[in-house]
Amino acid sequence: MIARIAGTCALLPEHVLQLGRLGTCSLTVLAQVLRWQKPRHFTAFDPVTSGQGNPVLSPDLTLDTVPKLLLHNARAITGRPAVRHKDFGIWQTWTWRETLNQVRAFSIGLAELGLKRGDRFAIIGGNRPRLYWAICAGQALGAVPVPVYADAVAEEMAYVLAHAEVTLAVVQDQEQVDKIAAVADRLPHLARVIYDEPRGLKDYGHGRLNTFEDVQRIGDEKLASDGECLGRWEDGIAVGKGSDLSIILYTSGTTGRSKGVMLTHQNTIISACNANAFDHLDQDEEVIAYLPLAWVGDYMLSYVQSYAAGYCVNCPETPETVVQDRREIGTTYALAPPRVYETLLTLIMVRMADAGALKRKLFDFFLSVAKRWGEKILDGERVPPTARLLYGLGNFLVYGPLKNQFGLSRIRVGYTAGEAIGPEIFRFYRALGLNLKQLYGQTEASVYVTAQLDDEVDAETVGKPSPGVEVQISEKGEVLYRSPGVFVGYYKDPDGTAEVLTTDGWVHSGDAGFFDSKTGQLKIIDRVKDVGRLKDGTLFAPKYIENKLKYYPNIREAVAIGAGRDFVCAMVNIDLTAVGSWAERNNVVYGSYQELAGHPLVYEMIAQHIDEVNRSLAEEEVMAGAQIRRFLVLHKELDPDDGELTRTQKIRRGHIVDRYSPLVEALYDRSTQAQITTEITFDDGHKGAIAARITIRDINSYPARAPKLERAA
Amino acid sequence: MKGPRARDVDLGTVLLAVENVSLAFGGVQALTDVSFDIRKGEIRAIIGPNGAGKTSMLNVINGFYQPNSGRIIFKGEPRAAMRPYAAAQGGIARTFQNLALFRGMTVLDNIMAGRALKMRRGFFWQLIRHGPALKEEVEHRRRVEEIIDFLEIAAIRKIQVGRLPYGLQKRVELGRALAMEPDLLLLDEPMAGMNLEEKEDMSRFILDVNREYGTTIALIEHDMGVVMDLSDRVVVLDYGQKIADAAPNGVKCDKNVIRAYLGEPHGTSA
Amino acid sequence: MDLLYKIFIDPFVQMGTAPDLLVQTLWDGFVAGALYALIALGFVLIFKASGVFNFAQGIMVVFAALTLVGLHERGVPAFLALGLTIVVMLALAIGVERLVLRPLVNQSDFILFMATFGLTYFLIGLGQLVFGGNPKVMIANDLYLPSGAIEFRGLGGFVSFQKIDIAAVGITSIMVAVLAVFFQRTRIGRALRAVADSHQAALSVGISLEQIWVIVWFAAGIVALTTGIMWGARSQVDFSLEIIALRALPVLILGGLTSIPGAIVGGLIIGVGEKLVEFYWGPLLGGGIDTWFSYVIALGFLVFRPQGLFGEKLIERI
Amino acid sequence: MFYREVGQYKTSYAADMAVFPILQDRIGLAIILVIAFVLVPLLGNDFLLNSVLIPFLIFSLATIGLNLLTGYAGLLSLGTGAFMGVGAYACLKLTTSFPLVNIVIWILVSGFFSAAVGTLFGLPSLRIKGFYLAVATLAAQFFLEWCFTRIPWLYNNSVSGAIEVPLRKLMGVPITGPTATSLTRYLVVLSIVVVMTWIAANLVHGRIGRMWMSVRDMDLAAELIGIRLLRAKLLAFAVSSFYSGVAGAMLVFLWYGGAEADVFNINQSFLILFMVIIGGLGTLIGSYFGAALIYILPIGLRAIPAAFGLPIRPATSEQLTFVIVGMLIIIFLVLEPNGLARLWQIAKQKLRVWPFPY
Repeated sequence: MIARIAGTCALLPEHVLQLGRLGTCSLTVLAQVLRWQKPRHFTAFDPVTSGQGNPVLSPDLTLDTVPKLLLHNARAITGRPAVRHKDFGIWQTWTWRETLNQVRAFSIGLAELGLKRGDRFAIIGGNRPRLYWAICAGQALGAVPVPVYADAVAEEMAYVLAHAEVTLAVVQDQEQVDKIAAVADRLPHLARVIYDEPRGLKDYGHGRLNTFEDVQRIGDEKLASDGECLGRWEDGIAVGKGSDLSIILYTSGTTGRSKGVMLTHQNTIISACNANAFDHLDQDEEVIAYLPLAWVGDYMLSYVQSYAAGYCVNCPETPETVVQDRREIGTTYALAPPRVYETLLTLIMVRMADAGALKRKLFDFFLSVAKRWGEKILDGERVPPTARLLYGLGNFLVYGPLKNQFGLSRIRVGYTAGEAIGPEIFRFYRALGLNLKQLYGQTEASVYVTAQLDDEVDAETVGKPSPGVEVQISEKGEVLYRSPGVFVGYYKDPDGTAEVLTTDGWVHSGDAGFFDSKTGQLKIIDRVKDVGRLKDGTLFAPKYIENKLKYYPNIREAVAIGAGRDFVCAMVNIDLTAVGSWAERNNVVYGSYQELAGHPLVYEMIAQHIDEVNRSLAEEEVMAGAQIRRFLVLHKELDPDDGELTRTQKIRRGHIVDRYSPLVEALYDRSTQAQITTEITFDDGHKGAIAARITIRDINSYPARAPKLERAA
Repeated sequence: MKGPRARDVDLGTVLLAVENVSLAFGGVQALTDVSFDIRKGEIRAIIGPNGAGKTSMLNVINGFYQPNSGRIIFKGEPRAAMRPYAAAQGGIARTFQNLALFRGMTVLDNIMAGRALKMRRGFFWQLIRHGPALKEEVEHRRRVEEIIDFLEIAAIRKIQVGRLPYGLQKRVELGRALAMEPDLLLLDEPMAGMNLEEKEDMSRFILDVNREYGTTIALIEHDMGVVMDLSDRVVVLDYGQKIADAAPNGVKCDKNVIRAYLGEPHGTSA
Repeated sequence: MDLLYKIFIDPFVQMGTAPDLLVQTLWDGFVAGALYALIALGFVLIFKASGVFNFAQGIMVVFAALTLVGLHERGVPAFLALGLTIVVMLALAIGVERLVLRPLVNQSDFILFMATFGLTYFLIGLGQLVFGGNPKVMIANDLYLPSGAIEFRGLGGFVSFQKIDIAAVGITSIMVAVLAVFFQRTRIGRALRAVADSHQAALSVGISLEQIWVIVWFAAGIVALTTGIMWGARSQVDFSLEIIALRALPVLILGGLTSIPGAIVGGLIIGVGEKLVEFYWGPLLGGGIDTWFSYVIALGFLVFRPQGLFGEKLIERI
Repeated sequence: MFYREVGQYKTSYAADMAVFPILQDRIGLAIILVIAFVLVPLLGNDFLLNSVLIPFLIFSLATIGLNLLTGYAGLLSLGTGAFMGVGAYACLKLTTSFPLVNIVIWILVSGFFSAAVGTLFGLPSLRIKGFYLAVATLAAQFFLEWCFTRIPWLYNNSVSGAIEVPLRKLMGVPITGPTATSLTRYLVVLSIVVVMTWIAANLVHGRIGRMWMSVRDMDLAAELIGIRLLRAKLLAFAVSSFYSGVAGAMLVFLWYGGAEADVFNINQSFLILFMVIIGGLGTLIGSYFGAALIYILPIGLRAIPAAFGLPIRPATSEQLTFVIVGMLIIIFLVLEPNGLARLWQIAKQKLRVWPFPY
């Protein structure tokens, strides 16, 4: 097996040119490997076979670091676009050759400024080509990039930068520079800050500050003056090995301080290639980069996979214009957390709600058609010709334009990852004919643990083990996995590593799940520690309930409480966009978010939603016992700045429960009103407090009904 | 407003001086024997109660009104009166108290219009809109885009200004003025009718313009806080006469000024 | 040389040698001027009160005259016909206010201007449909308008004053007087003046804009009717009268769109100037120059006083 | 809903500033051109060409001309008819004086004469505005009309006092004069109109267009950003009259084949103005809409009674046309002051955001 890969590698360089479309060496290999091995291999039930199945990359394979991939692309697909950035009103484009030049200049500049192999350097800012280049430039020198969430408040930033002992930071603009300046005293190692946008930084002392251009100029001058420089730089890249540390990603863990996940080039590149091969991604993909750089998903999708497959990454003009920009580009491949799809759905519903009666009827009708037949047609099942006709019509009148509005017309593969998605949301997109699939991944695994094949997509499950991944369910129901993508450990935290990573390479995901007997796919219930039981012992999976709630456009966030208590209660966050426009239509007047949230009519509306959720819960024998008995609507939006959400917008239930303990008590002591004062953090970091008197409502539950069997399918 | 307020650049020589300017409409005396100067690189505030003649002053400076007596020395050359065209060509740009945007045009076109003086390609190239004409358009579009980026209005680039909220329109108007790459920028109540946040933004833009482009700025503003924050020197008008001319702090405690603002029945500071 | 003589010397020689003709011409011009003024008055009334440049004023003249004559043709006694016509004009005023002005309130002046164009076409078409397109004779006698002429011997010849012309001048003067009183003395009149300044002001006087519009358009209608009768009596009633209205536009430029005295003075200047030039210089150019000469006068004026003779000077604010 | 704009991203300003940035629009345009240049000649009969399309195109051009002045530069003119006349008479003089030069060239050149005249009468626009200016342009109308009738030299002293269009050939094919087929004349007119529309589009999308529009929207501000008002206005007059002139020349030489002065009387001016208004101020496509409605509608009206077999005197239908055109104008101003073009825009926008309302 391994021999065969090696064999293929031997005759690669020529291949690449002949194979043309396929991006790079490693990808070619794996593509072939997969073709030999699909489909019966990577099931997790039989570790022996899956063990053999792993197409582990042989160390002698040439392109085992991202900088090497860059050099290769610059040679093999010189003129193809590598990056586009909507800047100054048009899509500025850089080919792979130009990208190489940019990266090289900056990289050598960094070297001149004293960045060495093994150093850590921070990347802070939005999705800008230059920041991606900076990552590669550093890696080319053997230094380790540490991306930080751009919206992190100075506090968090200080922790990460200090913990990673970064010696240099590449940041986007004044905002970030100021944040760093604010905590500079705690960062002894940080010697230099390089910024992309000079705006507003004119009056700053420039001792430790450089512009991106400065550094590139330094690099170019060096290149011009010193003949060997270029050679040395490329040798430096050649020296790099797949086993080298390539990046440290700080996971905003749902509990406690964030940990620095160390990934090697090999980890990421193998996973990337597997993923590319898995969905047959090639140079022609268009991907839009708008998720946080510090999120492993973006690192893989907008960086490693792009370099591996040779496809083009597009950076939007501003965060507000993402939808418009996506529409202009027409992305073909997407990986996003459920939230993105939720907000999109909300947007659709809200905008449709304002449409004329006739249009709405049309929309609703064809939506029902889609719900009925869409998925079947997408999955290639046989449906009556009339249905096909109707769906075709609907596609022309509604689905097509709809997808077009949001730039989804060309999507070949779309993944939802990072968190479980509400099945209804998932089905909605599938029904429109979008090939949306589930993916279960973790930073520790370079994302990919399990993913769904095109022809076995299911709303409730997250798919079978990805190529090269073995999965087990521990006796206490936790998901364990092992793969070439598995991280080498948490930075400066051996204990933490030991807890998660077993000596024989298995990772404790911390998620509870099981393999669905019908589909043979993995099904995730919740975080292991969150799955609880009520006093009477009935199973209680909060996230499961929360997701059901969050399907309603009007509900932005939901927190379900009940572990070790008599019954389940919910705290709900309304969605300002949706409820706001609802209020407009029903001329409900309100002065503030708080006022709107507390409005009796709003409560009425939310109560109905929860009632429906209870009905659906009643239909599942496992969950039937855990129906919501009481709820309240929170007076403020849950916010990462207050530590209520993680930077990836996951709710931190534990933290929220003690933060709002007065409310929680009130929920359980049957009182109908509760007073609370909460401290909030404003965008500029300073703190304030808001007080509110919050109403609590009871809501009736339903007797458990016999489970509908076809629901799983 | 980040960074130190203290100016590292020393305030340059006089860019424009107004000498004994008087202006009257029919019987009404709008300005009486007003003199003051504006130095290169400074932010100069002109304040005063309503109807003190502030706007008339600006109108005289950029040649929209011809003063009855007195003279204006711009860039060292004295003249009895400016002419709008000459003013524009000489590098005086202007925004207006109540917006004077081209409502029928998009944000982009409005700012592009600001490049009118800089675009020279002949009529016959315009007919085919290719070759040099197009090349010129593209060059200037590029510059305009920098301004759009600077003012953070990329998202509304292609929208008709008439449809924009007031605050944004103000910003676009500033953009149009900047497109002229002026040496002297006259701002007539740039923050009138803005909420706090918008005011902060606008202040930042004004400061940045002054810093990044080194543009000299003369602004009329009612919000004292803003004036104190932004300006290097302040001239105070009342009933069309200069009653004070000093640094912000100096003005704050000048008794004439205080009387003008509080004492007189007509004095209302919006 | 010869040409210069023809232009600068000969005409004045003629005036000197034949003063009777001169007086005759002046008189004709004066009368024409009076009627121009009357038309202009119609424009001014409406423009003052509603800011609308009523292009249809001309056709209203024709329409009024046609209605009068047409009704009479259909056997309606003259004065009853006159009454009916007045009613028609009132109806027209109301109709215009309801169907045109009210829906177009706070549209740009330009749009309203265009609307009056539409009105013009509509009236032309309607008038022809109902009363036919062919010329008619004004029922001067039935309205007891004087006919014939008074002749003065002397000045080395004789000058004749058509009685109808005298009547025209007389009626015009009365008309003006009435309007003047109406504007200065009556409550409504003052309201109208207020409107001219600001609509709020008008409302404060307690008269709705709608009412005011109806009133001014009706007034303009009456003025049009009078004009129609006079012109009709002097020549005949047909659609060429519309051109006369266009002829009156220079008067507006001269007098200013908002000034009643301006309209009168302007009217006279144009009228007289036109006739003189036509009579003494016209032949040089092959005649017919009265179609445009008035405009030349007006334009010449404009270049020096853009706001017209009596229009108030506009200070542009920004 | 037909607008599927995904993937239409611009990597250059040239592309972004194109007259038709959206692919679907370009396709639509192409289709229309194919129809106009290929299908119509193949299928069109004499009536369609001669009584509908040729005049429609010519009026469209004249409307574009006036729209440049009134819609873009905001200067109201009531003299269009006269300026068209100047073109026609200039063309007559030129082609009779220099018969050998190709008539098409003369048609275009005659535009320059009316441009010159137009500029002359545009001069007052420096001092006077709005209605005053409108009235001033009437001076041009009446004066020129007078010239057309009173200066025999203009119409070569022909006894009828009318323009008599001589026979002229292009590559052996007669394109003016009695023997010219309607098809050839159609093609000539079409070509000229298409080219001149393209030029107009270039103008209004470029520096000049912005200059005019800024003068229109707020002349004081325009002056203060360094636009020379007089130049801008005169240029508008010149270009506008050029278009009118060419239209006028075509009107006589390629449609009527002979005309008297009163073709260019004030009513002609008004008619064109209506086309501008109904079509929509400040839009080129609107000019076509306006011309179509105002010109073709009456034809339809005359056809209707005939279709029902009702005998209706031409005079009556004439008067009916007046009534209806008049009402149309008012109705349109009430319903959509921005004209047909605005309706078109709205419809297009709806299609673009379909199925959403905005």
